[in-house]
Amino acid sequence: MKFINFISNLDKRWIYLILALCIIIPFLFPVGFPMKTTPPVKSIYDFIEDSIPEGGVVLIGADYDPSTMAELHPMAKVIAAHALSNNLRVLFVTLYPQGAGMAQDAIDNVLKEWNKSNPENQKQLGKDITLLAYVPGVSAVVLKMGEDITQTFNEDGYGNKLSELEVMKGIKNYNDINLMVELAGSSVVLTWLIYANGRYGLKMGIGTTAVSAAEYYSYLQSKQAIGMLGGLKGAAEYEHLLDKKNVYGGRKDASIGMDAQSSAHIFFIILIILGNIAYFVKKRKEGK
Amino acid sequence: MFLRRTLPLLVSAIFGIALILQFFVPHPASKSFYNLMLDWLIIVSAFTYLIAVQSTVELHFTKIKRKVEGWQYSIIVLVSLFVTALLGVFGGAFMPTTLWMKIFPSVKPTDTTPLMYTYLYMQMPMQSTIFSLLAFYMASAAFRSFRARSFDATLLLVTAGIVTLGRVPLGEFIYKGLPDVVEWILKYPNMAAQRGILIGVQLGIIATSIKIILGIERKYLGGGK
Amino acid sequence: MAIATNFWIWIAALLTLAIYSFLYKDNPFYKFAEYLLVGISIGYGISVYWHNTIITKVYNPLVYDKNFLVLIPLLLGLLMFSRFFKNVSYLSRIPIAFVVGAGTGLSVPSSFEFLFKQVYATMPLKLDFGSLIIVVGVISTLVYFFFSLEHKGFVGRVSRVGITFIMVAFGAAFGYTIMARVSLFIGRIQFLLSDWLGIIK
Amino acid sequence: MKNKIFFFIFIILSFIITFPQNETSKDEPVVRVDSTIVKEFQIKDVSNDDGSKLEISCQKVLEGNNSLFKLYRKELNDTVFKNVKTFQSFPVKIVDEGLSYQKKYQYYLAVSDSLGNESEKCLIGDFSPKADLFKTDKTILLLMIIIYTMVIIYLVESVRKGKDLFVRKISGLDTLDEAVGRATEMGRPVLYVPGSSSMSDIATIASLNILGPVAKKIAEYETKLIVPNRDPIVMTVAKEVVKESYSEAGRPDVYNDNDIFFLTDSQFGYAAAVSGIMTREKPATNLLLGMFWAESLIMAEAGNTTGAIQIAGTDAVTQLPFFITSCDYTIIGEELYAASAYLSREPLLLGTLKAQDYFKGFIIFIITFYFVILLISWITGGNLVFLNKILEILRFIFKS
Repeated sequence: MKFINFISNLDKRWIYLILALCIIIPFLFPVGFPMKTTPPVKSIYDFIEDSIPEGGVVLIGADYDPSTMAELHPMAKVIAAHALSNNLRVLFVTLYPQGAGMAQDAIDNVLKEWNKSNPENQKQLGKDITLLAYVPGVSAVVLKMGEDITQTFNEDGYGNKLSELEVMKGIKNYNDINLMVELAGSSVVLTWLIYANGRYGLKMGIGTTAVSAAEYYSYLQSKQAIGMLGGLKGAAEYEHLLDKKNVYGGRKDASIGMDAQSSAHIFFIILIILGNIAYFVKKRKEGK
Repeated sequence: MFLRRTLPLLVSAIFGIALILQFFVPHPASKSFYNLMLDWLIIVSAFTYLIAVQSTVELHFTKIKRKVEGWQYSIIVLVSLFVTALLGVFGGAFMPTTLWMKIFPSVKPTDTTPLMYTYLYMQMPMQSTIFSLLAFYMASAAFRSFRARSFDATLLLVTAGIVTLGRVPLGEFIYKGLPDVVEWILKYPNMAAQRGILIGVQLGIIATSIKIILGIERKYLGGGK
Repeated sequence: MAIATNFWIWIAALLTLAIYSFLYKDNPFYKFAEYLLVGISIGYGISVYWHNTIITKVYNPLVYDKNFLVLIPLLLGLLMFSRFFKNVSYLSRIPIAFVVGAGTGLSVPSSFEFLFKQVYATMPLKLDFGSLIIVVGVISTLVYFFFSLEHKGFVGRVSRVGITFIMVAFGAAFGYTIMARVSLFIGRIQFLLSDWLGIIK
Repeated sequence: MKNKIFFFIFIILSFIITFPQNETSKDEPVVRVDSTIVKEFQIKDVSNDDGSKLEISCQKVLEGNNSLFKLYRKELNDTVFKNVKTFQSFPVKIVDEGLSYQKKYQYYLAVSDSLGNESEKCLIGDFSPKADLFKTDKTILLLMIIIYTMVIIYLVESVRKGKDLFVRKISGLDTLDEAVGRATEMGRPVLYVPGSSSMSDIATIASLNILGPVAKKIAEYETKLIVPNRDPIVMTVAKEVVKESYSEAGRPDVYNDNDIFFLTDSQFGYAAAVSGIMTREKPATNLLLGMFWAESLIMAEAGNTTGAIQIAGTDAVTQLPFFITSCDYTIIGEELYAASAYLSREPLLLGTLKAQDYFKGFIIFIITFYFVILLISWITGGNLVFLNKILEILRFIFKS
């Protein structure tokens, strides 16, 4: 009983402290449990690996901001790196100003890491990869891209005319894009599915925060999306798949966090169980 | 009266109906109308961004003027907003502007812009940190308030437990089949309920859209009747 | 690796810690960071919007391409500024009505199609255990949210099944949410331990 | 009435179902040529398009010949032919895009050997693609939009004229009365949080609709009601709603303007401040109704630790799990709108709710019907042609 009283009166800052330790310690002493790849992740990977011919185009939608970057930023980097490794062209697009900064950072990072680990196959901004300018209008932008991408944006995020960029050669609209992977933690995913996929038949994959992952299984079953990366785990699985190819030396942000993720999850389960024990013991005592 | 209410309602009704009908007409004439509308929409919505700026500036301005409790913090908002915008507009967003390079001859076109410094080293860490606080709130709530108080809540917590464990490598280490169990839950029972909810929500959204076009839903026009 | 010497990394780290100080208790450091964030993010928005939208979509087409077709939507958009003047602020309703009206017009057929796709996917070609679960789950969930019948008798039992499905779905979402929140914290710890303190790679 | 509407929908649907059969027999302009190298070399207009596409198809005559085939196109008054596609395997179906419906085109097919010498040309033309005025494959969609619009107009109007439409009782509402009663017994206040969003959210409006009747009950019991706000406009509306309810209950004297106040616009700051109120004032009942984001669990936890009865309701699916596990009763998703329509009886809300219900009923009916037929077909071994036909028709309705 003493114990029950103790835990129900515990200051929450102790819980905060233990949680912090649960996450910091695994970073210092990593274990590295093996992990299985889930089918929704594998299908995006396989599509980029096998179904897109060299020179094909992958469009990455960076519709997230720093608040969810921990989960989505690793996805942007690893998918872009994978596309580059197959000599595909990568276009980043964003419907929000905050996403432009994220995309720009991802491009910067991937290019730097790629060129460091592959000196014989250098990639260039504007030739292999670029960021389309941020244009407001959300659904209107998505629809207009289906008609004419160059006309939608006029310029890339750096102020270069799209019509003069090598990366845009032969790209008119969604018909020339092999796959779009939309990275977002909000309902903007629906905007892309409704307009780009529904109206123009753009092939889509989703990368989303774990919060929304359960919800989006509906679109996988209805085949509106070919696959999905859900949260940090999804990103980690993708990093593992790409790692087997051994072409990209960038930091594996998602994978190194997996031990911490494991220990934190165990901690959460223990918390819920302890809390409920206290609740039931108390309830029984009050009932008597 | 005409400008205040009738015209806006007419505008939304006319363009709404025209664009619904456009969907069903594949003729090139309808297609060019559609393209024109999209161009217009993009340019007009470029100005809607101003509203967000205006309302924030106004809010903090009034706070300072009225000396509301904590008004000093509003000064921080306005100053940082002004400085960042100034740096961004003159220094360039993702590539330094020619003006900036003229003022600072040592800056190369490939250099990081001043705006990106504020983004990468101030906005990014702060915004992501604020949301990471949720991990702590969640832990304390897990301990103090997530209770199996009914059959429904128990079922919810048990599923949650399975998913939480099954989605990390450690869960797989404990029991090899766990990821498949989780995948099954997500793919079938979860998917079915999510879809049921989604169908209801979509019907609601469509109903609201139709009411806007019909002019019987006017809340989006803001205050007053 | 050693502790960072970059000035900016220190700024980032200190701001991060300022926000974490809120966990101990609300304090001026946290408030400072919070309000700073509001200002910076809007300032950033204005800049991106200036270079990527005003310059590329309005200034360049008008000045360099002499595309005067832009003028009509431009004037419509400029009405938005009437918001700054109380006595004519109602003029801004016209561009808003245009954006909302045209936007909903674009969305209605596509949203219906989207809805149909979801219903279509619920009609399986062949009967197996998985599709059985899906059909039962979708129908019973819909029945739970059907408000024209009292939840009694048969309807009551079906809606009971529905709420069971809903609880499983919420449980899955709940589990996933725990994962999401932990990931956000992991992201910050990675920054502090690696970029700032240089303890890990 | 309900039956009438369903009957109406079904009449129209039966029209639709017979529609496609007539359509396929419709004459499509086809140009066709048989030659020595290929047979059935033909050009067809692609239906339901903007007149920019033609479909070219052909079959092989000679077997075992592995030479390359090249398809060329030119405008009628042009002189040069342009290569459209090179192919090797048969039968082929090529969709030639980017054409104009105002021009005429000629095509020819050539066989080329391994050295690239072309021989045996086969010319076809002149043909111009047709620009259609209506997408016949979207007829059902258009009808559905029209029907849905009419049902909404009809129901909203009939509620306006005073017709009473049935909405089932939302079980959370009973608990609401009870919870208010308990606060009176204990002599402690009731806390009402109208969500963390602005008036642009339907959930906020729904919450304010529920606030009215709740405030009336509270006024009758003479209990204290606290309403902290995150949005100044929501606060103004909440004040009006509560004031009105107090006068309706005949107790305008009990109304205290200071109990409905603005806290802060910061997301977590608001949640922290509400938690503070919960621990200080120890309300017996917390009502959290409206739109919530990630901050929901901070408030739900604080209320739970003070031992208050908590009733929550939101349409934010991601926040519902927290409410279900930390509150005594939760109003889930659309139930919130239903509750607000039920209490306010506002024509716009009630009419729309019913219209949605009819469509939901329609979808439930179609899926159930489909499932039953599928079950029968499965039991009988799946060989009954008419059952398969019904299944196909049912799927066709939603195949857009």
